[in-house]
Amino acid sequence: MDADLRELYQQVILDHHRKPRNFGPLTAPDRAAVGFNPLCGDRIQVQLMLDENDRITDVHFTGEGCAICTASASMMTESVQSKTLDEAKQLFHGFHELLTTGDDPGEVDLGKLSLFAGVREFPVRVKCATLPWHTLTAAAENREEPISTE
Amino acid sequence: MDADLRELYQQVILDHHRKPRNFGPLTAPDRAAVGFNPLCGDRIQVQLMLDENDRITDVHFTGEGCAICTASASMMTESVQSKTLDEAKQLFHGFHELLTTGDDPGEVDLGKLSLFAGVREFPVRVKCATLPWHTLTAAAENREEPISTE
Amino acid sequence: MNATPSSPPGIAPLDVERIRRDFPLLKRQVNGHRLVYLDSAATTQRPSVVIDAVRDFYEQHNANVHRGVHQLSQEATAIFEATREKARAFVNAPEVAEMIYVRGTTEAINLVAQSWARPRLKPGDEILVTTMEHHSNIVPWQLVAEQTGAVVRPIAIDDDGTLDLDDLDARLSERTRVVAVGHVSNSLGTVNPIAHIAKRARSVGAITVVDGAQAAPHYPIDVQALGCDFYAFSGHKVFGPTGVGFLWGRREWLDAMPPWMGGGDMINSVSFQGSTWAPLPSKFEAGTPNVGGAAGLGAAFDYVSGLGLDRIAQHDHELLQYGTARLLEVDGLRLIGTSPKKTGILSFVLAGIHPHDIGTIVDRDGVAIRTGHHCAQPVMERFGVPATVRASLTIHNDRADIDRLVESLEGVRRMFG
Amino acid sequence: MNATPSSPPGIAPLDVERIRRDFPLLKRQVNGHRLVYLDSAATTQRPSVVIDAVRDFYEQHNANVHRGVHQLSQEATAIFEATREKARAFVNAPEVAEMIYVRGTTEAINLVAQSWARPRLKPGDEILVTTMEHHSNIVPWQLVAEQTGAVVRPIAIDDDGTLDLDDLDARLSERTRVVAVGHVSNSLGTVNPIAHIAKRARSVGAITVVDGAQAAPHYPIDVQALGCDFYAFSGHKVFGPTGVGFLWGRREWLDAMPPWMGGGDMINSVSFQGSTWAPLPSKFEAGTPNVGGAAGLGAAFDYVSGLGLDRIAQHDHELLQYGTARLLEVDGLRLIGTSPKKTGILSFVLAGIHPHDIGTIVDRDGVAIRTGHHCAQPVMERFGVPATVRASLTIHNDRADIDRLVESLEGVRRMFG
Ligand SMILES: Cc1ncc(COP(=O)(O)O)c(C=O)c1O
Ligand SMILES: Cc1ncc(COP(=O)(O)O)c(C=O)c1O
Repeated sequence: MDADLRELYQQVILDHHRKPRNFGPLTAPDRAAVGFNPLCGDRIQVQLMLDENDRITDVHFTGEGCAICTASASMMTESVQSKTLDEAKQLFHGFHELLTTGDDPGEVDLGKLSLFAGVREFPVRVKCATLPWHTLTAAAENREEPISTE
Repeated sequence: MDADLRELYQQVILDHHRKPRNFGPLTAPDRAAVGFNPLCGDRIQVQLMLDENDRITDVHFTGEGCAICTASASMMTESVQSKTLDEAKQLFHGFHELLTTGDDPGEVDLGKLSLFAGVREFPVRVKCATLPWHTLTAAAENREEPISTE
Repeated sequence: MNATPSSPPGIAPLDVERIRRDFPLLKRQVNGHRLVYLDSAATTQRPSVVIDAVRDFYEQHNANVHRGVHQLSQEATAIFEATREKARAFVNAPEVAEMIYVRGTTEAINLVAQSWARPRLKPGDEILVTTMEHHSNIVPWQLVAEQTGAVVRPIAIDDDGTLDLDDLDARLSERTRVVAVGHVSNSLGTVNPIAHIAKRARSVGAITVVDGAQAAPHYPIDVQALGCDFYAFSGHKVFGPTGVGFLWGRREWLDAMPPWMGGGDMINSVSFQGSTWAPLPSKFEAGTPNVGGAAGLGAAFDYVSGLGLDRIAQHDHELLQYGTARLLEVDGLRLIGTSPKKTGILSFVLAGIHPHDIGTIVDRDGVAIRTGHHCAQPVMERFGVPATVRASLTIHNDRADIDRLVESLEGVRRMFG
Repeated sequence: MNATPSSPPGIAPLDVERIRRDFPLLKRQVNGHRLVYLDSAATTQRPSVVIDAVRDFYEQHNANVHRGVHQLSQEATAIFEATREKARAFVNAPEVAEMIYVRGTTEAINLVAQSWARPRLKPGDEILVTTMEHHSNIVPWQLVAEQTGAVVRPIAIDDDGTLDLDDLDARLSERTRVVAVGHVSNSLGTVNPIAHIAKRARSVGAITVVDGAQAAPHYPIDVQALGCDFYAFSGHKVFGPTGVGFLWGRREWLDAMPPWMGGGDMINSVSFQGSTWAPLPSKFEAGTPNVGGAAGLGAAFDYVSGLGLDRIAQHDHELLQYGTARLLEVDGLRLIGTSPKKTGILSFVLAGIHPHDIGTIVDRDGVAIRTGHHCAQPVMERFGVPATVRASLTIHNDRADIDRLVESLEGVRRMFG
């Protein structure tokens, strides 16, 4: 098993895949969106509760995806908890930078999300890691149409 | 100028091209047909006068074509003169054999038509030489639609 | 000689070692391992003879076809038409003029949908499409249905991936105009009984359109024996280049159909008063065709016939049996598509591990397989999986290739442990 | 260096000797003579870099694109998409997603006719088509006119082969929906003022569809400066392989158009309840594309840009002038197409000698030219000739090639005496 693979499928990532956090539907979400990746069949829903300042008070996801997608969704829900939608957007920006360049952009604190740096070595998997975030963005914008990574 | 070319463009053929025989319309033909070769723009009409035994009493052609086509039409009109439609068909059969195999089939007397043996070395020109004959056949069968070598 | 012990008498086994040497790409290392290519159902690799034929065409004979009197154009035309004749022989079509050059199966089926079906279908007419079809044998029918008011209805498949012939019978009626069916399913490997289906279709006055994309590299094809109306296949699935394939259709239909595209070479005459069409096959071949691709495909037909389709089918069958047995040893592995009549396609899922993760991991071991829906989303839905892993077998694969896959899958299992 | 003395300062002349060595086929002898290839307007020859790129693709990277996680598929996808970006740069399109892979110009125009025009045109709507169009920019419009009740009207050309812009203006009206025009005429060499035409078309709310097949190898193309709506060209006319080309279209149109063909890769989701389409460019690219062809075409774009399109245009222009002068020395020769704005296409007839005979005879001297209607029958009608002889010039031609042609024509004259 080579080093790149070990970095991609780190224990933390596999753990989030096996036991995804904030998984399952919210009863009365303020916003929600569906995203899917037609290439591999990943399909997830992200649901949000917001306070009057557009601060995320709760976020859940449901659906089915590969390990990278599920772990990314799970860790995303932890990272954006209590953040404003704008802050979440910035976090996505930094995360995306990390996935495509492998560099931690520094402007935002990615925290545990840095564990996804290994995705860079697997360009076709970038979409798996970003799908939850694209879906979160769509939910924030209250888009009805399912969004797709294609 | 190579030998194959000299054989293709024999003096007799060039002469029939320059001074086509039986060229120009008949006043009241019994049968007629139009044939064309979309590849090179050859377009000719063949007109027939027949007696009660389907014997060709007169045959003319009009139109415009390459040297091979025009000469073939001209020499055809001479060869089929006073022949029955069936005899003309046999002549075409032998002529076609000559063009594609280079051999005089022997069953019918091709006469001057043997001069077209050189066409065999130029397979794309076979259609030029056979167009008048196909048109004659169409006229014999009284086909209205223009026929095409394509 | 890599003889497979169980070869029946009379059919000599393929010499896989030797065949493998015919394919330059198989010499490649991927991530430090000898490449094991198990993705031939997506596209085959090309033997040197095919690659050389393409190069030789461009270096020696390259010209546009049909309309040239010069030497090169005549040579190019001869090569192009020779491949058409080889294609005719490959599917045993009655007439070479019935073989229409297309980009591939997809274009072929769209051609039939637009030129045969669109002018004929009326609201309420039905197009039966099996649930195991590739998208290219579904979507063109959905498009024409929307254009005409016709309806597309699925024919069910059994749990093992066999077509449900009772459901076919139940759905066939006078409203049925088209039955669209794959000869071999690319996601399940199922071989469909085309002759039977075509007969049933004909009994209600419907035509049968066969997607032969996956059959072509595995089986001797005889469109006359099959009794279908159209048969489509892609060159790149039979070791030929990309961008070239054939549609066979019965002359009676092709003659009666309007052109597919307009342009050069498909006309008899063009004027602003109106244009007239060329006879078959030109009527359906507007524009400059893929002549270089045709040159390569001709070599591919020769290569395949040289090996012998009966031997290829035999090899495929034996390897499928071995592969099935080996895969079932893998813990948590579920095969999707276990019909008794199958070609060498092994579609499966592993409990708790997404196909996409499997694809990434086995690729690192130099094993090229495909993961996803294989352009057959209704099949995924039917079997309740988001995607599958698919290993597809061909002439240059052997038991060692399957062993490498199984080994790699064991690694996946350990990693996800 | 084969410097052309009259090169303007600033533009270095092409090194034709060296260029010729790039083309393996030009080493061929035809009928015992060094081949003089003057049929590039039908199809260009391919330089080694293109032939090698195709071979390299098949030997090193061959796989199906887009849907694979394995290494080869990723490489194939990267090559395929890199060529799309090169195509974008080649025509200066704003966005790479607006570049649609097609088989060639013919397919591109049919795509626009069927996907843009067919759903929009109403009875009485008008499609203006210049009299100098190639059949591939006439017949697709006739087909869609027949389907919709729209009318195709010709725009006249002057006696020298220049488009009659007054006639364009006279025919433009609110009924005009489409103006279909070639950037460069393949039978006359005329360069049309696309920017002007597109502006006039837009002023009545019509779109402009440009057939760029003959411009692509000769001129720098800038679709944004041209202001047209669609631009089509073929890879095989720009030194690329056969079976691959591009349609550029404005995103606003492409987004609004229904798919062209249905199948794999052009969908977002497929089910028997209905399917949804992928975004650009995939929506218009159903099925396995010509990936090998795309690999070669990428190399062709590099080759052409390496030489520089301004230098190519300059070379073309000078050779055209020389060729025109030399041909006019031939007794009884009449040039068809003498517009002041032309590319290197020399179409002519010889008094009393049919083009077909000329083609056969000069071929024997190793000179490859085209004879016939060049898929432009309305041009033949316009100029009252059944056919013409056409010599077309490109980067590997020089004055000696033209001298060989003229010499051979003198032989023809002598033979027909
Ligand atoms: C002006 C023009 N338009 C269209 C075409 C058709 O291109 P293709 O045959 O590559 O589709 C050609 C070439 O034959 C051409 O010269
Ligand atoms: C069963 C089946 N049908 C159709 C196709 C489409 O073939 P192509 O992509 O060559 O048009 C494929 C291959 O992708 C296939 O496997």
